[in-house]
Amino acid sequence: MFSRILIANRGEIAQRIIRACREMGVQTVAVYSEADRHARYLPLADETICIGPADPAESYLNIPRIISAAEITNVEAIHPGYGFLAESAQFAEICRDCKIQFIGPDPESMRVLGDKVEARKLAARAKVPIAPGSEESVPTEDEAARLAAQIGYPVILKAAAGGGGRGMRIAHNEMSLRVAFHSAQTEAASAFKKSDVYLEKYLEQARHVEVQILADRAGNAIHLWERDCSLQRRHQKLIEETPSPALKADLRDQLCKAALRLAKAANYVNAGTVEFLLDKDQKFYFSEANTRIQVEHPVTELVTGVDLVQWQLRIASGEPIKLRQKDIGQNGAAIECRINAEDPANGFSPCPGRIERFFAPGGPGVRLDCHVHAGYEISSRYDSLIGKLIVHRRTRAEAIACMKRALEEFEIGPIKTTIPLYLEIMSHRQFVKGHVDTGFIERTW
Amino acid sequence: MFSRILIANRGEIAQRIIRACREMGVQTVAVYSEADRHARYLPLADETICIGPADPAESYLNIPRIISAAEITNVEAIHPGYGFLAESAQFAEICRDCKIQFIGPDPESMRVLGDKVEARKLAARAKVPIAPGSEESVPTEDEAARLAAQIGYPVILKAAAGGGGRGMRIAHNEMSLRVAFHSAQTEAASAFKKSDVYLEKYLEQARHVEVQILADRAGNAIHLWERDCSLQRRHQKLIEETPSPALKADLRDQLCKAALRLAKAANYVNAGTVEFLLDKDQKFYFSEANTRIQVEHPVTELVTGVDLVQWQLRIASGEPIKLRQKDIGQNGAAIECRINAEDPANGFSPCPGRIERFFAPGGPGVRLDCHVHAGYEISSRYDSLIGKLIVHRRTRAEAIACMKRALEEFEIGPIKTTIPLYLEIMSHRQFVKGHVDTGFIERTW
Amino acid sequence: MELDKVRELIDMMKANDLNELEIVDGQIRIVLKRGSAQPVAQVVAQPVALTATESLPVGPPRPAPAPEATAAAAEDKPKLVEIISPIVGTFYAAPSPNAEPFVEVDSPVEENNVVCIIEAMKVMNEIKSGVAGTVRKVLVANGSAVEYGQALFLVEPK
Amino acid sequence: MELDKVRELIDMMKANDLNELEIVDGQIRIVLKRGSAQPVAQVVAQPVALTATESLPVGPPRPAPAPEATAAAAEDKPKLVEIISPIVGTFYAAPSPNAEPFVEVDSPVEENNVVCIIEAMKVMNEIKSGVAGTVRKVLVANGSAVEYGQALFLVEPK
Repeated sequence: MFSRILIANRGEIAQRIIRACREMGVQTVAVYSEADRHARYLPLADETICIGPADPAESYLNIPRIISAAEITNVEAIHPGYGFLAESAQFAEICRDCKIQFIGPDPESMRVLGDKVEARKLAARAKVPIAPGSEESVPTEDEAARLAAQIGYPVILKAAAGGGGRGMRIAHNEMSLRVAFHSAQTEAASAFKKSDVYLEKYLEQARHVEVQILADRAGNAIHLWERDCSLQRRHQKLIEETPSPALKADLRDQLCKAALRLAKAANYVNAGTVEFLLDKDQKFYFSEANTRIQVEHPVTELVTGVDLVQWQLRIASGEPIKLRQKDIGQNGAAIECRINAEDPANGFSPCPGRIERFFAPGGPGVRLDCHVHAGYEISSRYDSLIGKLIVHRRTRAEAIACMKRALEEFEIGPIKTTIPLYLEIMSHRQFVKGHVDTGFIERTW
Repeated sequence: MFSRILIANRGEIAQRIIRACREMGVQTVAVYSEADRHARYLPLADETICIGPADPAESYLNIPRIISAAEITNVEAIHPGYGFLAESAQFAEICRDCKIQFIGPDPESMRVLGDKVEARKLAARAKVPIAPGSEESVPTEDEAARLAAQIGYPVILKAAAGGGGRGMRIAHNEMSLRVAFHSAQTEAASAFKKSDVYLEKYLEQARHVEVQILADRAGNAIHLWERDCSLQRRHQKLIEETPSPALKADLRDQLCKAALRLAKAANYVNAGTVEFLLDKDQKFYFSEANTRIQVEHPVTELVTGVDLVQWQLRIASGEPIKLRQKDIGQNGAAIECRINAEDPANGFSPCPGRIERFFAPGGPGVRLDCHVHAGYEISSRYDSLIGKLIVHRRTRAEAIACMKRALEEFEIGPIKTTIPLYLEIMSHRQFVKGHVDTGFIERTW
Repeated sequence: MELDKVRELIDMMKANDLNELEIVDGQIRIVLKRGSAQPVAQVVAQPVALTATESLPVGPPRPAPAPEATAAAAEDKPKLVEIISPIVGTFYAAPSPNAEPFVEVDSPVEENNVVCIIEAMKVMNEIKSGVAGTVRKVLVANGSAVEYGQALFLVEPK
Repeated sequence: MELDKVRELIDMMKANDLNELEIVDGQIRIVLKRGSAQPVAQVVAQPVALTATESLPVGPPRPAPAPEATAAAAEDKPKLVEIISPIVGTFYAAPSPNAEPFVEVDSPVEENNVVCIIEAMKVMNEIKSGVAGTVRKVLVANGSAVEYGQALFLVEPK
């Protein structure tokens, strides 16, 4: 095991990694921007180092500064968290060149899975179902129209280098496709510095179901079952749960095995997630792979009892996975609500500002991964995620009841949060029945 | 299930019961004294009612006021929590007379188990080992001396109506016994209004191991394994854990079966605990039975996945226990630290006052049952327990590591708490090895 | 301004859980804010007032908060005291369903007059006024539940 | 107002968890606010100061906090400015192990003079003074790690 690692991230995931390291006896170096100077998780690290001003380009996204911090603090490895540099193959490569272990997969795996067109090809070769669509990125508007006519509308345009919902456009007919093609290219270019887009059949009323996997360098790979992340807004997840209420045992099994096939095909090492769309006819299609720890990893930790972040460190340090597939159970049900500093009543507009009142929920079944507190200043520079409330109970119905009472206990003010929306969702007939899809929140609120 | 119950308690256990009720859809009436008017758990109850001034005799211990509150709010049942009226057979009887369901065992069971001399006799009849000692309460000093000579020193004098360590005296020779006899009688009389004392062989370097049981009116009874509560100070528990590091499988089995035999013999219904002392030769002896939910119940909930408070309500409402003994596992290890507003560096003197700084731990493995917060005023009128920090991990070593980092995250000030002591204990070689007994803390700190 | 005055102000803030205090003297402006929302101060109308019941512990005497929470306003208004409930139970204004209420608005009362009955655990507890004066307001409806410390009547003392 | 009074006020603020305090004496105005502790205020010695490096983003200019945190004190003392590190790396006072340091205490510097080297990712970055004046203090030991925004030298500007 490493004796000392650097955490190239901030907020709740930096805190999460510090917690894992403290429990494992691994020393931590936490980097921070000037905006995060007073974060309460920093004193829990063994060393802290300011790497730049608030602007992420000058701090958390700045590779030279992070590598330099790693060098002067003599760490053996870097954990990138999620977001920022977590899926940058270039960063992973520079770490390798500098003889610093990147806690994640090899840059080669990151590159092939990070390019959505290449990932689709790899999935097809690994006999993982993919939605009908273009084999390569689509060069012209006319080519897009030809393909769409062949596949049938609606179709979705996606950035080849994409992620987080940006560069995506849905078209229901040729006219809207021709318009969407250019705006998708422009958005892709500005968000990912690469304008390539590709085209897929758009699945209506689909669920988002993803599979967590762990793989080591010795060739061991296991899955840790699925997470259902159908509750989204503009392709951004808000609520995640496991087990998925939509899967029967055999379908669950097929899905998990498909994820493992893709991981093997990509020579995948460390923790990763294979995302699928599940259509209303219970057919599933590969959607994308995420080569990092996910925001929603705690629900998997709760039902399996496996600490994913600790295993990321073990695998990166060369330890083989000692967990056997048959010992990975799905005990009970877990739900996560992402607490965002956003106003759901006002188009989810971000609500930066100072938190004056903060009273956290607790008691049986409740886990809170949260780095904010009374007196915390939420910066508009960063993500609006201020914490994750996760519950674990014996059944889905009990988990919903537990989440409801925990949300009712949770008081954050005066800034607005997504808590009131989640309270409505927990009581919504369709959510309670488990009958939701990725368009549910936008249709209903 | 009840539609509405009253909670005849305060603080973290009142909050715990409200949480259970909210998750079950049971309405709650919370009573409070004037000192607790601003408690944050009160708004989570469906109704609140002030029953008197801060003095417990005029509020939480005042049976007419509580019954009257139950009557005007039309509740079907009363949950007594722990402490206050929880073990008052008289209160349980009055509830029965008033046609209000007492959430606990029948007054008859409470009476026989509440009298320590009667409980010893019952244990003996149920073939549960008891330490050598007097069969009845000891009437005179001379009789005590005669018995002690027969049993062999050291001996312990205990109040027949006792609990919480009061009325207990250890004697190593006849002279100290004769002195102790009178002070034990006096203390018993003042604490329990009954001066009867009895005498037992005092077990040196013993561990305190107790078994959680659940029994219903239909005659089903299961155990939920043991809790090791050897870390005590003046017979008051500070840290509890499960599984006990001192038990091998066959001994654990014997202990749990003995507890069930006693429960059956007492016609026990609802949640209860049978306490044993385990001597250095791995022999165990019945110590006492507690006819209520225990402070340390969360460690059992975490390793078994069973919500004990919810089952208390189900059993009291007449539901049979649907859990089967073979499904009650011991998954992983759990530890609880009782966070007391006391100064360990100053003889554990209570530290009432206002909490100015309060930052709670969180993240994986952490459960916090705590009713205080920044701005909370700790009253000197009540127990110094301000919260319980409980962790659950796959192994005892991981649970200790998790507790350590959670304690390090926990900041409460300016009042003193037991947190610094617990941090030392978590790092103490003997605790880490599991080699402790009920005298460990007093010998070491 | 002397530092001692500032120190006194800080002590007042701490003692009363104020987290903001602003005082401007010329033209007078006072702003006081507390952490947990609570009324700041009650202007006490009169130093002594009593409530009592037979064979029941006596509730703490409590002068009624003046209708306007300023010293100036209080001086213009009659000073009222509350008769508060010393127990939890059901409030009855009259000795039996068909009887007249013990007291009504404008009824004169002496300290030992029974003003209502509170039923607790099937026992009818007579509640005495504890103050001599005139009933100005009945605060609780007949048959309703009252908690410990709840105000039952407002009385203008003699 | 004497400095002692200010110092006492600061102590009172710290001791009592005040994070704001305003006192105006003419006509009297007092504002006190309590809350969580945050550094209160720095008295700025001089409005402008610069740090710069070649081919590196320039760190925000930062005047040195005056040694005494009061305006009055600052007037008696030389006004010093900090040269701060615009990057994370290892500080070298001299161009090579055996060479003389670029600057020492009392060295005169011009804006474009190199004052040290900071190594980051095997690259030697020359850090320029950004201010003309006299070095009054070297704050970092040769070979030690520096973080972003760390003060390296104190310079008394011309």
